Order: sequence, then C-alpha cells, then structure tokens
Amino acid sequence: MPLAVFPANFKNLEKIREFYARAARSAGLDEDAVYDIQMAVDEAAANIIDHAYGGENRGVIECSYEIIEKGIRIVLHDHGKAFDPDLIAPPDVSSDPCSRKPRGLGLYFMQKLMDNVRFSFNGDGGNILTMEKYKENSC
Amino acid sequence: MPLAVFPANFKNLEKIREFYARAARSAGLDEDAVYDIQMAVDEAAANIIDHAYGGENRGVIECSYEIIEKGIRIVLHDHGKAFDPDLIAPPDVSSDPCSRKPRGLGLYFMQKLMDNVRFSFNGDGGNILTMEKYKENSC
Amino acid sequence: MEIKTTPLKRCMLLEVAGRIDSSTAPQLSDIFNEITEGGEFHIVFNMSKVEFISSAGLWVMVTAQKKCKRFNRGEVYLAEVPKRIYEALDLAGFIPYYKVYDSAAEAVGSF
Amino acid sequence: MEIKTTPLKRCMLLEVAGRIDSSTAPQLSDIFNEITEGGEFHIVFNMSKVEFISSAGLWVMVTAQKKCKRFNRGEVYLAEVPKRIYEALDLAGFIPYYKVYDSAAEAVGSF
Ligand SMILES: Nc1ncnc2c1ncn2[C@@H]1O[C@H](COP(=O)(O)OP(=O)(O)O)[C@@H](O)[C@H]1O
Ligand SMILES: Nc1ncnc2c1ncn2[C@@H]1O[C@H](COP(=O)(O)OP(=O)(O)O)[C@@H](O)[C@H]1O
Repeated sequence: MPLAVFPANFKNLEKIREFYARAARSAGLDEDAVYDIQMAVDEAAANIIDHAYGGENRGVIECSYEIIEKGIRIVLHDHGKAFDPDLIAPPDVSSDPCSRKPRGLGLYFMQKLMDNVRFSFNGDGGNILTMEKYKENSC
Repeated sequence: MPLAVFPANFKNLEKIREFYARAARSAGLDEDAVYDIQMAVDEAAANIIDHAYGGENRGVIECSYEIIEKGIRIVLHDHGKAFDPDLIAPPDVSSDPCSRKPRGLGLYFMQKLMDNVRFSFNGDGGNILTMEKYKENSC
Repeated sequence: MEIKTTPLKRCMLLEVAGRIDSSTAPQLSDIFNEITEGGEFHIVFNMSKVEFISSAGLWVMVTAQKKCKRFNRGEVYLAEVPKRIYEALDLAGFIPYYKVYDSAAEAVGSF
Repeated sequence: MEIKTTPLKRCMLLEVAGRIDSSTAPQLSDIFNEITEGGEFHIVFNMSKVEFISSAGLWVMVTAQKKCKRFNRGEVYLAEVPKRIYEALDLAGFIPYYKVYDSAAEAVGSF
C-alpha cells in the first residue's frame, strides 16, 4: 500500500488531492472518477482537520491506497477525535441553501461520489476512513 | 510555376486565398506572412472581379506563383479591363471612416502588406499583377 | 487561486482561476465582501477557469448570494460554469438558486 | 461564416465565426440591418471567432457604426478582437472609431 503522510492543514489539501488523482489514474480510472475522488478526499481531509483535530496543524493525515480489481481503495488515517457518523443527519439538499446552516455537505458528497464509505474508530489506533471507487463497469 | 485557374466569383476568393496560403507555407514563410498574403490576394482578386470584369463570373483569374530565394512571387492574370494605378489616390486613413466613401482600401492593403506590387497591362494578353512577399530577414 | 474583478456599469464581473478549497475559500469570501462593502450587489461570477470547488467554496457562494439578494438589492449570476463545477452545485442542490448563463457577456447583459 | 445574435437587456450581442470577405460580407451587412431595423443601436460585436476580414468586411463594420452612432442613439463596441483582425482595422485607420474591449462581458457591461 503506497503511503504518504501530510501535516493536517488546508494548504496540503491540494497535495492530498493530487496524490490520490495520480493513484486513481494509475488504477485506470477515468477523469470523471478522478475528479470525484479528488472531491471526496478533499472533503474527508478537510473534515479531519476541522473536526477530528479541531483546527490546522494538530496532527497528520496518513494517506494510503490500494489498487483493487474493481478500481481503487483509499484509506485516510488520523489520530484526532472520533465521531459517530450514524448520528449525523444528511443535509436537505432540496431546501433553500440560504436558510440552511452552511454545513453538512462533506459527508454527503463523499457518500454520493464514492462507491463505498466506511469509518472505523480504534481508540489510540486512530480513526480510519476507507473509501472505494469503482471503474465504470464495476459495481 | 504552379498554376490554378478560378472562375472570377466571390465564392472562389476563399479557394484563391487557400491556394496561396499553401504556396506561402511551402515557400517557408511564417504564419504572419501567410495571413498578409491571404489579405493581399483577396483584395487583388476581389478587385479583378469588381473592376476588371465589372461583376462576377465574367471571366477567370489565373493564379500562379514562383518560390524565389527571398520568399514568394505571386502572379494574378485576368482578361478584364485595364486601369492606371498611378491615377488612384491613396486613401486618407487618418480621416473619419464614417465620412469616407467606402472604397479605396484594397490597393492600399496590397501595398502595405506585400513587399513589391507591380501591374502590367498587355492588351489582348490581359492584365498581370505581380506581388512579392519576402521572408522576415529578407529585404 | 487567482481573482480578477472588473467594475462595469451595472455590475461587478468576478473571475476566479484555479482551485477553491478550504485553503482558498477565505480569499473568495474576502473578495465577495469587498465587492458588497463597496455597495455593488449585482455580481457576475465567471467560473470558466475554476478547476475545483469543495463544499467550503460552495458555501462561500451561497453566503454571497444571500447577501446580494437581501432587500432585493441585487443578485449573483453565474456564467461559463464548467461541467464538473456545475455537477457539484447540482449535487448540493444549489442550482435552483442561481441564474446560470452560457457566457459572461450574456450574464452581464441580463442586469 | 456563422452568425449568432443574443438580445440582451441593453444591447445586442453579435458573434460571427469564420471569414468575412466579399462573398460573406453581404450576410454581415444584412444582420446589422436586421438589428438596427429592430430598433437596437447598441451592439457588441464579439470578433473572437473571426478568422479573416477583407476591406469588404471592414466597410460593412463602418456602415454599421455610422448607422448606430447617428442621432446619438447607440454605438457598436468591439470585443475579443483577434490580433490579425485588429491589425487590419488599424491599418485601415478604423481603430479610433471603435471602443475595443478585451472581453464581450466588459463590452456588454459598458452600455
Ligand atoms: N473526521 C471527522 N471527525 C469528527 N467529526 C466529523 C468528521 N467528519 C464529519 N464530522 C462531523 O460530521 C458533521 C458533518 O460533516 P460534513 O458533512 O463534512 O459537514 P461539515 O464538515 O461542513 O460540517 C460535522 O459537522 C462533524 O460534526
Ligand atoms: N484590377 C483592377 N482593374 C480595374 N480597376 C481597378 C483594379 N483594381 C483597382 N482598380 C481601381 O482602383 C480603385 C481603388 O481600388 P481599391 O483600392 O481596391 O478600392 P476599392 O476596390 O474598394 O474601390 C477602384 O475603385 C478601381 O477604380
């Protein structure tokens, strides 16, 4: 599993997106899928910075991936705060955004753009987010 | 001397420009010079149609060229009316175009865009316009 | 991210090139604030050169739209929105809240 | 030559793609006449896709400018003029008689 470790700050979001874009291309995914992956990992990493670490530069994000038969499996590992994704209500994307709180799109994008999204929280072992993206003809 | 004969009508202006564009490229002229040549031959051929023949489809325009050391020599040959270029006053390009008669730019463009412009009128032998365009570093 | 603003007779033309993520969204927010603090609430946001936008950037756009539409004093029009940016706006449910034009010229000419 | 017109709030946006020579200039003339006969004398001529223009085309532009400026009722603005087209306009001495804008959006936004 190729691995890259980035200090958890917003400047590094671009590097994280690029790291996974290259990985996705090498896994044979098309440019639409590459873009979806960039959006999903951006939201995931931004959440780690914002919510798990509660701010910039309070830890690192370990980024790894695995090329699988169907496409790519992405793993983001952090040592911040855990949370319960099941308690997070999905956004109401049919309501007027001007009257919504400007929050809650990140997890939603990850779920919409990726084929499989799983969190696991392991105490001192840290938090692991696994997302998979499949090629056009896989499911 | 490669030669192409076109019925003298406006539809053929594009073909005449293309004929000379290809010739100019094969003579090693750059794209700026190719464009200048296209403008000059367009004006020259339009004048033959408008003034020498007095309208469309009353004769042909014989288009030939010669690749010379300095660049290209273009020859347009028609059998329309002769005229005396020395009697044509150059346009006053510094005056308000809205108060000018909408005429008189063609010969001016030919002279400005080409390095050498010569008319010769030979009675039944027809009228011959020779224009030369030199490469950047020739003069 | 690069930002260009062009004040026009009846609106501000805003062009952004590059990526709008959590790192650069604050700059976009600043420029919208600068425009509205200058008293202009009619904005054409030409997105043709936006290569990436995350939810952080999308929310900045919503905040700007909200501010501009307040008191009926103006609006943010979008122009030349690239396919992937459009899809993100659509996924977020934001498309119904913007007039989207094929060209910046048409957007400007609709104020 | 392809022609596209887009009526906007305060002007007509005219876009022409291709070559304007003695063969196609009459079509350009027709479209200018159609616009002005429709009562619109504020025209943005987006030339970005004009590949060639001869004196025949240049004179059509002058005639349109003359008609639009009459009685102070309007003007033809030029936008996105390619280098070679600009040079032809310049050689003819026509540049001082047009406002030339880098983008159609700016031209539209200047009416
Ligand atoms: N990695 C994370 N660590 C801790 N909490 C998280 C994490 N990701 C998301 N959350 C929680 O889920 C909520 C929704 O996240 P998200 O959909 O990304 O929207 P936003 O980040 O804009 O609030 C967050 O407000 C936060 O409470
Ligand atoms: N090939 C030609 N045969 C006859 N007369 C010509 C020819 N070319 C130019 N002329 C004369 O020279 C004048 C100026 O020509 P030109 O500068 O091309 O402008 P325009 O064609 O717009 O009048 C023409 O009006 C015409 O009287």
